[in-house]
Amino acid sequence: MLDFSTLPVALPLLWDGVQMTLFLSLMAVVLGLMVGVLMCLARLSSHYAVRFFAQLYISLFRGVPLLVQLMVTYYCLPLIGINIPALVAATACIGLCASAYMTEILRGGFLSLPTGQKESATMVGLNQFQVLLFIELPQVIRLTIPGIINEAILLVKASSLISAVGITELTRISQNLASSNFQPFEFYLTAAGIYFIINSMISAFGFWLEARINRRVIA
Amino acid sequence: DVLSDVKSKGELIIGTELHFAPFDFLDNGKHAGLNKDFFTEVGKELGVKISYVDLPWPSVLPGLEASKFDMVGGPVTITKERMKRYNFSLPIADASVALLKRKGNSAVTKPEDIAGKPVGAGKGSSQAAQLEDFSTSLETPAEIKLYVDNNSAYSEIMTGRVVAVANSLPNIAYVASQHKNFEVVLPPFGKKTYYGYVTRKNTDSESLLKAINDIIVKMKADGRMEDIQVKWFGNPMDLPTDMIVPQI
Amino acid sequence: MNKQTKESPIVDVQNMSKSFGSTQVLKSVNLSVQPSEVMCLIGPSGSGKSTLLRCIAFLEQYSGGNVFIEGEMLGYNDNTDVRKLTSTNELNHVRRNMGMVFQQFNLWPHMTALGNVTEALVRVKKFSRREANEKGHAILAKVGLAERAMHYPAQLSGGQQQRVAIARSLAMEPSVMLFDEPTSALDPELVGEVLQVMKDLASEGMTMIVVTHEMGFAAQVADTVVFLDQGEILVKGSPQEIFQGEKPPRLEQFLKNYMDRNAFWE
Amino acid sequence: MNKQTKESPIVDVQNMSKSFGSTQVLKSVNLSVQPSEVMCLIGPSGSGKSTLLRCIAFLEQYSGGNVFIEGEMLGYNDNTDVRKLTSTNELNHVRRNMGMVFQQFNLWPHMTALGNVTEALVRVKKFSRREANEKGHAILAKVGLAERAMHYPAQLSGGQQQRVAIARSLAMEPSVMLFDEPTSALDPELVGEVLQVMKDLASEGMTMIVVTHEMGFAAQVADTVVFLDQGEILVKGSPQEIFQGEKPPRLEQFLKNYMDRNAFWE
Amino acid sequence: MTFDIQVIIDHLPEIASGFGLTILCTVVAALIAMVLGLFVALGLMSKAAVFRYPVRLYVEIIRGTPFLIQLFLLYYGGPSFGLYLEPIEAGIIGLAIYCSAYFAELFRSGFNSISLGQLEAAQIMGFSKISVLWRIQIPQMMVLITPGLVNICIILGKETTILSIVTVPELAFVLTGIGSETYAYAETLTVLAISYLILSELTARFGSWTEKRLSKYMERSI
Ligand SMILES: Nc1ncnc2c1ncn2[C@@H]1O[C@H](COP(=O)(O)OP(=O)(O)OP(=O)(O)O)[C@@H](O)[C@H]1O
Ligand SMILES: Nc1ncnc2c1ncn2[C@@H]1O[C@H](COP(=O)(O)OP(=O)(O)OP(=O)(O)O)[C@@H](O)[C@H]1O
Ligand SMILES: [Mg+2]
Ligand SMILES: [Mg+2]
Repeated sequence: MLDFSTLPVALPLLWDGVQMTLFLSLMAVVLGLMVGVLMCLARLSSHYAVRFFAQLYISLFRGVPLLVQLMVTYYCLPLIGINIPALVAATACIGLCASAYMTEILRGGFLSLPTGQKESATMVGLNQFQVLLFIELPQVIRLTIPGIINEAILLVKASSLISAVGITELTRISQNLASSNFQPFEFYLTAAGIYFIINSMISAFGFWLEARINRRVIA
Repeated sequence: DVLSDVKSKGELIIGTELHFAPFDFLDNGKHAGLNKDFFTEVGKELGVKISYVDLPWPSVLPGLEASKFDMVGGPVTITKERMKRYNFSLPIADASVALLKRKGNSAVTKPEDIAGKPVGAGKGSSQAAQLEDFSTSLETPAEIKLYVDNNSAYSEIMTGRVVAVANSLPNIAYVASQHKNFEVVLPPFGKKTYYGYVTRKNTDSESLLKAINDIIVKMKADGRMEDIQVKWFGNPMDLPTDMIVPQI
Repeated sequence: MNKQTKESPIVDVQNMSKSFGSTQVLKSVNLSVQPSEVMCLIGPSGSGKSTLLRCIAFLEQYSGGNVFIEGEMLGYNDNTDVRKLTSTNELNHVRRNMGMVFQQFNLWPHMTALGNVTEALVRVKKFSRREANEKGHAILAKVGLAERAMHYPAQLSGGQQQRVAIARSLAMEPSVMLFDEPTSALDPELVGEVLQVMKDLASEGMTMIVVTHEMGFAAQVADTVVFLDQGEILVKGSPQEIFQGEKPPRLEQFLKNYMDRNAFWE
Repeated sequence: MNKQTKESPIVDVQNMSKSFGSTQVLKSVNLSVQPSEVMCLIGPSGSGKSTLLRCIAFLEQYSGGNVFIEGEMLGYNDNTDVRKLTSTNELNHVRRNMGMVFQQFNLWPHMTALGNVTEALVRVKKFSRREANEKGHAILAKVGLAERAMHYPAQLSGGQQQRVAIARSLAMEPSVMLFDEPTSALDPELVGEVLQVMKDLASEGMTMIVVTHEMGFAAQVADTVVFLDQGEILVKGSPQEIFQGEKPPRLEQFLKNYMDRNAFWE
Repeated sequence: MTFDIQVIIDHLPEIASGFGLTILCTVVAALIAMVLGLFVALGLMSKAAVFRYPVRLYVEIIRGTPFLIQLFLLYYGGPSFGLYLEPIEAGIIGLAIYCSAYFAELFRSGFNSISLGQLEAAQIMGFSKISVLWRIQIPQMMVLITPGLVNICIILGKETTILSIVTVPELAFVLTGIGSETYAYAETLTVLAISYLILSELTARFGSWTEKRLSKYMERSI
C-alpha cells in the first residue's frame, strides 16, 4: 500500500533538511544553556528586582507558544522598524524559549546542591564567581543532564516550527515532498524515522555522558 | 522604489508555498510549476536572478507586509476584500471552484450532489468561501470541513470523512491527472474568479507591479504564456487582458 | 601539655551573641585561643557549639559583640557608630587565616582528591598547576593519602574523605583550624584514622578549635576544654579540671550520660 | 538476667551462608534465639551483621542453609529437591511474626506519626480506621510520644522518629523484633531515649536481635552477645563472658579500639 | 499597520469557544496521559524483559518523533486500519499518547527517588504491592515530580495548536482563520500569545499550589 519508490530522489533534499534541523537545534541548545545559566542566577538572586525580571522572562518565554514568538519577531517587529534575518530570528526564538526551560531545569540542580559545598569553598577563599564556575556549575550540569537531554530532544522537534519564517528544515521538506507527490504517509513516516534516529542518538549520547561522569562521581 | 532596488541588487525575491501543484511544487526533488516557468521568464526580461522563499500559507501575506520578500509569486485568488489591502497583477489563471472526488464515486456526479454531505476545503481560501455560498443555496446545505493543508483535505477523500474537496479547477485537475484515485466533478460552480500575483499596496511597489504586468502582456503576445499553460494545464487558458473587477 | 603563653590570641571572641529570629542561641560568649592551643568545645545537642564555630568563620553573621582573628576585626567595620558588613574582599582577607572542616566533609564530588586540595591554591593563591600539584601531593602524603590523589571522593571511604577535607584546608596554610564534629558522620571503625591526623596536627603546633563528642580525644589532646550549655560557656578549663575536678550539675549529668552508654567493663 | 530456657527457639538459623556475586559475606552461621531472649550482634564494620539480620527478615535471599521462624521455614519451599522461593503470601505469613527497625528509621514522610503506625493495621490487618487509631495512640503513648501523634516525621527529632519506627513495628505484634543499629544515625544526646524504649521492651519479655555499636547497651541488656567477624561467628556468650572473660585476639583488639576512643577518666 | 481591537471584539464568541476547546483538550489529555504514563512507567520498571523492552521502544518512538507527524498518521492513516476517529477524539488521544511517554519517564524517576528502606519497611510488615504503590510510593513521588508534571502540562497545552491539522477548531485554528480573513495578523497573534500566557500561567500556579499542599510535611519545623 505504501510506495517508497520516490524516496531515493528525495533523500538528498531530506538530508539538507536534517542539516538545518541539526544546526538550529545545536545553536538553540548552546544559546539556551548560556542564557539559561544567567537567568537561573538571576532567578536565585537576592535582589527582588532581578528575581522578578527573571520570573517574568520565564513566564513569557515558557508561556507563549514558540510559533507565536517566531511570528511576532519575524513579521511584527519589522512594522516598528526592527528587521531581523530569518535564521537569526529562528535561532534567537528557539534559543530563548529553550533558555526558559533550561533555567528551571538548572535551578533544580542548584537547589539540590548541599550548601556545605559552597561553605567549604568560601572557607578556602574562593570568591562567589569562582564558586559558581568551578564548584557549582560542573555539578549542576552533571545532575541535570537527563533534563537537558530531554530539552534537547524537544528542541529538535520544536525546530519544525521555524518553517513559519521561511527556513526549510526536515518537517517542511517532508511536507513539500508529501504534497508534491501526493504521498503524505510515505514521507511523514520517513520524517518520523529520521527524527527518531536523531533523537535516539541524542538520548544515547546523554546516557553515555551520564555514565561516563557518574562512573567517577558516584561509586 | 522596489523595482530599482531589485535591479540594483540583481535579485527578485518571491514568497510562495511549494504545496500547490501545478503552480509550485517539487518535481523529482526540484522546484517546478507554472510559477517557476513564468518567473524564469521575468528574470530574463528584468535581467535579475529569481529566488524563492517557501512559507506555510498563513505566513505568506504577513511576510509580504513585513517586506520579507518583494512579491508573492504563489497564485492568490483576486477578491474585493484582498484588493483593498494588496495590489494584484493581471490574472494569470482561472481560479473557479470545482470539486475533487474519489474515482468512481457515483454518489457525486454534479456539484449539487454534495447537499447534506461532508465536503472539505482549504481554510481561509476564497474557494472555501465560495463553497459556503454555494452550499447555502442548496436545499440541505453541505457539511463543510476546513483544512489547514490542502493535502490533508485530499487525504480525507480517501479516508471517506469527506465525499469531495472544493478547490480551484487548475489545482484539482492537476491532482486528478497525477493520482489515479481521484477525479474531478465538472462543471465548476460559483462565480468566475482568477488568480493573480500580489505586491504590497504602496507607491514603492507600483513600478514592480507595472513591470510584471508588462511582462504578462508581452508573453501573451509572443505565445510564451500559451506554451506554459499548455505545459501545465494541458490546454491554453483564456484570460482577460485587462485588470478585472472581482465578483467576490 | 599546657602551651598557653600570654602572646596575643589568634582568635578572640568578645561578648558574642547570636539569635535566629527570636531565639537567642549564643549569649555573650567570651573566648580566646592562643597560638598552638587546642580547644575542644563539648556540650549537649543544640547548645550552640556549631553556631559558635560558624560565627567564628563568619558563615553566620553574629549579632552582637566582636571577633578578632589575628587582631583583625571579622565581618564588620566598626569605624562608625553603625555596624557595617565588610566587603567580601576584606572578609576573605581575614578568613585566609582560618581553615574549616565540616561534619559532612563537603568535598567537591566532581574533582579528585588532588583537585579538591589544589583548587584554591590555583584560584586564590594563583599557584601554577604544577606548583599546586606538588604542594597538593605533599599535603595528601601528610594525611596518609599519597596513593589516593587521583581518586574521586565517591571512591574513598568516609575516613579518607575527611582526611582529604583536612588536607584541603591545610593547603591554604591557615593559622587556626576549626573542626565541627569531624568524626560524627563516620563509621565507628573509621573514626580513629581521622583523630590520628588531628593529633598529629596538634603535636606540630597547629592552633585548633574542635567541636566534638569524642571525649577520649578531648581528654588526650586538648589544652582547654569548654563546656557549652544553652548558648553559654558553663565551664572552661584543662581536661583534668573538666573531667576530674569539681563539676557543676549539668556537666556532671552530661558526662554521666556519656559514661553510662559506653561502660561495659565494670 | 538469664531467661534462657530450652523451649523451641523463635528464630533458628542453621548453616546460613550468603554471597554477593563472588564474595561470600556469611559463612555457615548458626544461631538460635529463644523466646524473650535479647541477642546483641557486635563486630567490625563490614563483618556481615546487617546482612545476617536482613537475611533473617528475608530482605536478602540467603544462598545456603535454613532459617525457621517459630518453626516455619522462611523464604523457600523445601519439599522437593530443588529449592523454590515461596509465594509472597506464604512469605508474608511467616514474616508477620517479625518486626524490623532500621538505622535510617525509614518512616514514610508523607504520613503523620499516627499514620505510620496505623497504616499496616488498616492495610494488612484490615482494622477499621477507628480501631487502628485507638491502637496507634496507645502504642505511641507506650514509646512516650502520645503528644506527637499528629506530627510528620520531618517535624520530629531523630530520636522521636526512631521511636515512631519502633511503635510502627510493635503495632503488628511481632514475636521477635530485629534492630539494625537503631541509634547510629542519631545525635549522641538522642541515643538515650531510644535505648530506654528498647530496654523497656526487653524487660517486658520481647524477643530481640539487636545489631549495635553501643557496648553499654549490650553489656546491660543482652542475654547473649555474638561477635561476628568476616562473616563468621567468632565468639558467642553472655555479656560477662564476652567483655570480661578470656578473649580471642580479634575481639580483644575490637574492644580496645572502642575503649581508647571513649576513655577520658583515667 | 494599525492595531484594531474591533476585529477581536467582533469575533469574541468564536475566540472564546476556541479557547474553551483548547482548555478542554489540554485537561482531558493531561488526565488520560497521567494514568497511561503511570502504567507505562510500571512497564518500564518491570523485571520481565518481554515487558520492559517493548515499553521502552514505545517511549523512545513516541518521544523521538514530532507530535505533528504522530497526529497526522493517527487521524489520516488510522482509517486504513479501520480506526475512524472524530477530530477532537483524535486530538485528545494523540496528545495523551504523546505526553504519556514524557510522564512515564517522570514517574520512573519519581519511583527511583523513594528510598529502598521505606519500601522494605512496608514489605516486612506484609503490605501488598498495590498498597505500597498507592499509599507509599505515589503520594511521595508527587512532591518530587510536580514541577516536572507542570512543565509537561504546559508543553501539552501548547501542543494543542497542532490539533488544527486535524480540523479541531481550537484557539490557534480560530485565530489564524480570523487572521487570514481580516488580515489582522498582529491582533490575532497578540490574542494568541496572551491566551497561552494565561493558560500556562494558570497551569504553573496550579502546580505551585499543589506543590505547597503536598510538601507541607517536607518542611522541617524542628
Ligand atoms: N539556621 C538556623 N535557624 C534557626 N535556628 C537554628 C539555625 N541553626 C541552628 N539553630 C538553632 O540553634 C540552636 C543551636 O544549634 P547548634 O547547631 O549550634 O547546636 P550544636 O551544639 O552544634 O548541636 P549538635 O551537637 O546537635 O550539632 C539549636 O536550638 C538550633 O535549633
Ligand atoms: N547489596 C550488596 N552487594 C554487594 N556487597 C554487599 C551488599 N551488601 C553488603 N555487601 C558487602 O557485604 C559485607 C558485609 O556487609 P554488612 O552491611 O552486612 O556489614 P555490617 O557488619 O553491617 O557493617 P556496618 O557495621 O558498617 O553496618 C561488606 O563487605 C559489604 O561490602
Ligand atoms: Mg553541631
Ligand atoms: Mg550494617
